[in-house]
Amino acid sequence: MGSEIKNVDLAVSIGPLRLKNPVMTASGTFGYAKEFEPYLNLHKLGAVVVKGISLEPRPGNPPPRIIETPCGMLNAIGLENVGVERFITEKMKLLTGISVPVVVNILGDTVAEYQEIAERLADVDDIAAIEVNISCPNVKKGGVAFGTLPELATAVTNAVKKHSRVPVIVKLSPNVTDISLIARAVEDGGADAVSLINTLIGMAIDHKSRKPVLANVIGGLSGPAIKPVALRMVYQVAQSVSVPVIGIGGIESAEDVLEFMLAGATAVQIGTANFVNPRAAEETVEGLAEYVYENKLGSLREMIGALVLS
Amino acid sequence: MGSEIKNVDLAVSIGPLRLKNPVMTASGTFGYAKEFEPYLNLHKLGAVVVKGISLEPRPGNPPPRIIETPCGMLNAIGLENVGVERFITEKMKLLTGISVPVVVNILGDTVAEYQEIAERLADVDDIAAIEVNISCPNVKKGGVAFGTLPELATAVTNAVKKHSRVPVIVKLSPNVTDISLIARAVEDGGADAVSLINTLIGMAIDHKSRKPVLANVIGGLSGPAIKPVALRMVYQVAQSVSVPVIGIGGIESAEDVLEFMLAGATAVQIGTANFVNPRAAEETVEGLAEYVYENKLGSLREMIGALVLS
Amino acid sequence: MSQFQKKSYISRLEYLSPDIVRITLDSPEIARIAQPGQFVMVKTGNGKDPLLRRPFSISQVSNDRYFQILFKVVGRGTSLLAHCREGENLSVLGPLGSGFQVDCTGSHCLVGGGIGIAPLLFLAKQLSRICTGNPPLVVLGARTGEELEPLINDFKELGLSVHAATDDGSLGHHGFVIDVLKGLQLAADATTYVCGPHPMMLAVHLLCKAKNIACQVSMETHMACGMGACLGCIVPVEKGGYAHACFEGPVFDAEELLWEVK
Amino acid sequence: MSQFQKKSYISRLEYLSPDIVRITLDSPEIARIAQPGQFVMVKTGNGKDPLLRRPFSISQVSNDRYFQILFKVVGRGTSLLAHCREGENLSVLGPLGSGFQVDCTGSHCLVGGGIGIAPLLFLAKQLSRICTGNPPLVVLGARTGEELEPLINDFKELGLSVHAATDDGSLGHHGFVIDVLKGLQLAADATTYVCGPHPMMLAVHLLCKAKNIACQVSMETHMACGMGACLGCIVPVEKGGYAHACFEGPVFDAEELLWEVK
Ligand SMILES: Cc1cc2nc3c(=O)[nH]c(=O)nc-3n(C[C@H](O)[C@H](O)[C@H](O)COP(=O)(O)OP(=O)(O)OC[C@H]3O[C@@H](n4cnc5c(N)ncnc54)[C@H](O)[C@@H]3O)c2cc1C
Ligand SMILES: Cc1cc2nc3c(=O)[nH]c(=O)nc-3n(C[C@H](O)[C@H](O)[C@H](O)COP(=O)(O)OP(=O)(O)OC[C@H]3O[C@@H](n4cnc5c(N)ncnc54)[C@H](O)[C@@H]3O)c2cc1C
Ligand SMILES: Cc1cc2nc3c(=O)[nH]c(=O)nc-3n(C[C@H](O)[C@H](O)[C@H](O)COP(=O)(O)O)c2cc1C
Ligand SMILES: Cc1cc2nc3c(=O)[nH]c(=O)nc-3n(C[C@H](O)[C@H](O)[C@H](O)COP(=O)(O)O)c2cc1C
Ligand code: FES
Ligand code: FES
Repeated sequence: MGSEIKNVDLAVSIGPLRLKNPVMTASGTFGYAKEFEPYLNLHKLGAVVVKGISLEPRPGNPPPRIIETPCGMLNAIGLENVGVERFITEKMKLLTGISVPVVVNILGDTVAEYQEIAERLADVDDIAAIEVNISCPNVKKGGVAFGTLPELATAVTNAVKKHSRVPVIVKLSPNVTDISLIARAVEDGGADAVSLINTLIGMAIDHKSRKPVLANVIGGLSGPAIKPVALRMVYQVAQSVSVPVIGIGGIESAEDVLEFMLAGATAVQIGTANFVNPRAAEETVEGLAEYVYENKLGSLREMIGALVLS
Repeated sequence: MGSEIKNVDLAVSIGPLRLKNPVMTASGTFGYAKEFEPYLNLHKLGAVVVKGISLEPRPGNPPPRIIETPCGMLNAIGLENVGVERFITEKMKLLTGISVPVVVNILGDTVAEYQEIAERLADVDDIAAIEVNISCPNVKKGGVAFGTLPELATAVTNAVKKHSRVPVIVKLSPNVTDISLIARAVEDGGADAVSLINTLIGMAIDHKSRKPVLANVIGGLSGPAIKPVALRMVYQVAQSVSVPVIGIGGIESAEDVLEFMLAGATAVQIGTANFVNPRAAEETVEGLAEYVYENKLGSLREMIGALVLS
Repeated sequence: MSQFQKKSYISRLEYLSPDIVRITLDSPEIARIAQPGQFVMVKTGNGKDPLLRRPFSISQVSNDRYFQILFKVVGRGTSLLAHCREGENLSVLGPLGSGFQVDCTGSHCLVGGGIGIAPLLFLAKQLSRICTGNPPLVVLGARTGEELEPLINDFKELGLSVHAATDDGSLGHHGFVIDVLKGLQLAADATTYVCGPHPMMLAVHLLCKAKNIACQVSMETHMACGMGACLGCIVPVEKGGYAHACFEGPVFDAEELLWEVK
Repeated sequence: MSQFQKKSYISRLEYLSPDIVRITLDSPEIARIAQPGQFVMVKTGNGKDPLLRRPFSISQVSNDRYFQILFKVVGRGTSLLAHCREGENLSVLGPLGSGFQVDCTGSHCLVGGGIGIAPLLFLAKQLSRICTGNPPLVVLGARTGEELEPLINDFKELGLSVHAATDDGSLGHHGFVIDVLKGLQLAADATTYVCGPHPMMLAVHLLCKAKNIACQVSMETHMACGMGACLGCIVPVEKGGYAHACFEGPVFDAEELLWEVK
């Protein structure tokens, strides 16, 4: 990249959090970031979001946990994670000093659990923001209810927000009739931003064995297949709330990011694409820089919500 | 095909309606069936479902109406159709004598409109069943409300059922939090069967022009991309209602049909695949016959709901 | 109507320029019945992505056995197609649509822009074969000579003299096809057959309308099925509502279309 | 850890049988640091479908520059890969995972079934090169001789004598690898290295356990990323919970795994 391209303005703000560019990585698809050091410069990214953390460690679901589907994949990882204590003592240490904002994704079975995790994390330095997963479709107790009922969504947001020193992003489930309703509910609860979408609930069956492919029977659909649904929901939500919207779902390239920004996203997260191309996030940042340079934009922010309706 | 294969038992029953095999074609993807005569033997199919009919003719949406997406497509046809009168006088004539059960898909803006169409069709011979579209995501007035609110879904079903002499299939929208709830609501309304899924609401944006690709801004997502979601919903609904379930969504082959049947579908509809391979429906029937023959099944019906949970 | 869905053998694949490819398919069923202006739907890959077939005009038939498509690489489908190899099979649906309406009693003027020139070669051949009158006027344009030259050659081989125009002036007239057309003497009994970018077709239509000359245009729309099943391929028509390009077209009488809306 | 994501040049593509293919890739970065038992993640097509990379063991390296994968066509990904051509590039991620743990002080027994034989060739070469003791015992099986023969040849070229077994008796012992293994004298200091179908690995593990012999197995699981990001590739472990095959394996000490659950 020439130095002119390097100097283009890609910065965006998620509430009080300023990111040098809008490209984040999605929870559960980027490990604890360290895994990607052989492939890309972490500090080139806007932010990284780590695997969802619960109060207690979780072993996750039995295998098989993943299966490919047309232009997508189903996962039923079951929120395997080390729990908030080991996250703080072991994983945060690795994350400190990687010179990229770290967003911690959290999940719980009860409002009290969400709150407790938030409290524990409030003492920890170097956390840029908390992302609250109220939408995980994989674990029966993992939050389906929170993400589908406005009252519960407000309550969880409220509990986390009250006990956090950093911006709180609430991550919405697409498996609802009206996602704008939930978005407004979490905005009411004090969310500094919303991110969407989490995975669509899906299923795969092996007709030979006559069994569900996933041990968990159902799983979460991600990847390019869901991009049209994600784009529509981001567009709807961006028109319904005034907090920043973070677009997620099938994003693989700078062009995809531009589409989500036009639909109203301030930032984006790259998920499944990291598996296929571990350099995807960095290459996307480069592509955005080129776009801004070639189109002589003052700033990439000009694209946010700039959809032209004729 | 050898004659043994020809003689295998593929028959299924949708309430009082007996089909020689479970392979139907999906509304809006098979024209008025005549279009496919150069490519396949219509009488080999289980049934054909015609393009959705409204009370008055509808011109449909302006172009562009379709766009390809990863492993799928978005459409915003806008329910273009000739209206129930011309359907009866012109199109039904073409359909009479094609020796395959004809299912007429209907839609309306109000309960009264659905009822009126049902009344008009009640006088028409050679209609095997009516499929009620309560879920079209393309037209603002086209039924989104019916398919997402249990009370309305019950009401529409009721109105159509009361004025029909033939079985009534209600076609469900996937754009809801709990599709089982709606399925039970239409069962309460007297539906003889449910079919699902209609398209997922999606959107595409052209980053170059900065415009939505579809003139209608949003459209319905169909094709292999949505199959995992469809399969999951069929599985859920089959466990929630006692009427037969017709599976729809991304079906292209006999293997796909087997998966939907294992999940609990009694029959299926092939949609987008007809565009790619106009022989898809017939080839699927052949594939099912081979499966039954090779696996020495007494009847294909043995597959319905035969999912093995370990 | 006879239509076929055929695995067609690629007997030749030629790069006429870095991004213009000509594929010759061995497909007697299609070659025998195809008419100029008709098209085929081609599956560009084996997988589910790209999912849909792509429409291409039939640009030539020969020996009741072969037909050709001529296309420009513009996206994923055409790029996959350009990477096929001779000896492989393509899944082809066709011939589809209604083509150009030819009446030998009048004179003829073919106007093509860019890759829109493809169907006109088949038409030119047909006209030369069945109409005994004057050879058709041929006006072809493109952005550059590099792009235009390979598209023109076949017309020249037919013995037709071609009026060329390029945006950059590197071949023929420096400017648009419409400028060339304005300078030509069109007979009152002429029919103009046009295929190319939308603005070009509109300009030709307006010129013909002013001169009261018949004008047939071949419309490109997004097509999912090519055979009347999806209702995706509409063009607005003058009398209100829409016509379906895949079965009511792709060739339309320009007067029937509503040009203002796009 | 050093890992590379490389466009690797296909310098050779060979069909060892109608459905077994060997691809030789020109990739010094990977060839130089690869260890037996490690694998690569390969993108099998250019499009979004199939979406994910596919894992393949490194079956051989040569001249610090080339490495080979050896695979069986079982689905869409492998079928696409089998249709690549020499001179094309593949996108390859690797070398990944932790391979076989070799200790030259003991003796060695390689047990492979079907395409699971692939990583054992690399291991056999390594053992021949770095360990001066007795050559390893090699026991290889497959369903038929047609399948087994091409997989065995390279071992023979190394000068190793191979104990063969086939389900249909068309080559070597008529029956399972485990039967052959039971008839062999395994030294108390031996390590068994096993790769093949799950039931075979279990049988070998149980035999080794009974004889108190070390046993390393290479586990196949569904992998989305191959590099620790998705947590999809788990195998249940004896001490409770799961291990991740892509970074804690794919080679495990058989005793650490929970074999009952699958
Ligand atoms: C009846 C008909 C005949 C045609 N004949 C020819 C021909 O002879 N030679 C030729 O080169 N092309 C022809 N086309 C256009 C050709 O179908 C498109 O170029 C092709 O579908 C693009 O496929 P792709 O996957 O490469 O592009 P995509 O990746 O799908 O899209 C690339 C770009 O092309 C645009 N595009 C895609 N499909 C169409 C379409 N159907 N119409 C207009 N724009 C489109 C997209 O919006 C996008 O901007 C014809 C189209 C029609 C409808
Ligand atoms: C670490 C590792 C090393 C491997 N090394 C080799 C090797 O050297 N040679 C070789 O031929 N194969 C190897 N495999 C297996 C290989 O990855 C699969 O055969 C391949 O991914 C199948 O891809 P496909 O698209 O052709 O099949 P698909 O169309 O995806 O599936 C076809 C069938 O294969 C099964 N399958 C798909 N992926 C896997 C998987 N990862 N593990 C087990 N079953 C699977 C599916 O369930 C299905 O039944 C290895 C797997 C792993 C995890
Ligand atoms: C393997 C896998 C694990 C995931 N784990 C989490 C998680 O722990 N918490 C969460 O909020 N989302 C999780 N997600 C959802 C992603 O963060 C993202 O919302 C979704 O995959 C859609 O984006 P994509 O299409 O780019 O993958 C996971 C997704 C995948 C594929
Ligand atoms: C172009 C198009 C038009 C459609 N029109 C209708 C319609 O008129 N009525 C209806 O109930 N469903 C309609 N559908 C939805 C299909 O019947 C089907 O439910 C959906 O496409 C999912 O199946 P598929 O993935 O096999 O296409 C339409 C779908 C497409 C792609
Ligand atoms: S392309 Fe489907 S109806 Fe014309
Ligand atoms: S394959 Fe993704 S973590 Fe192992």
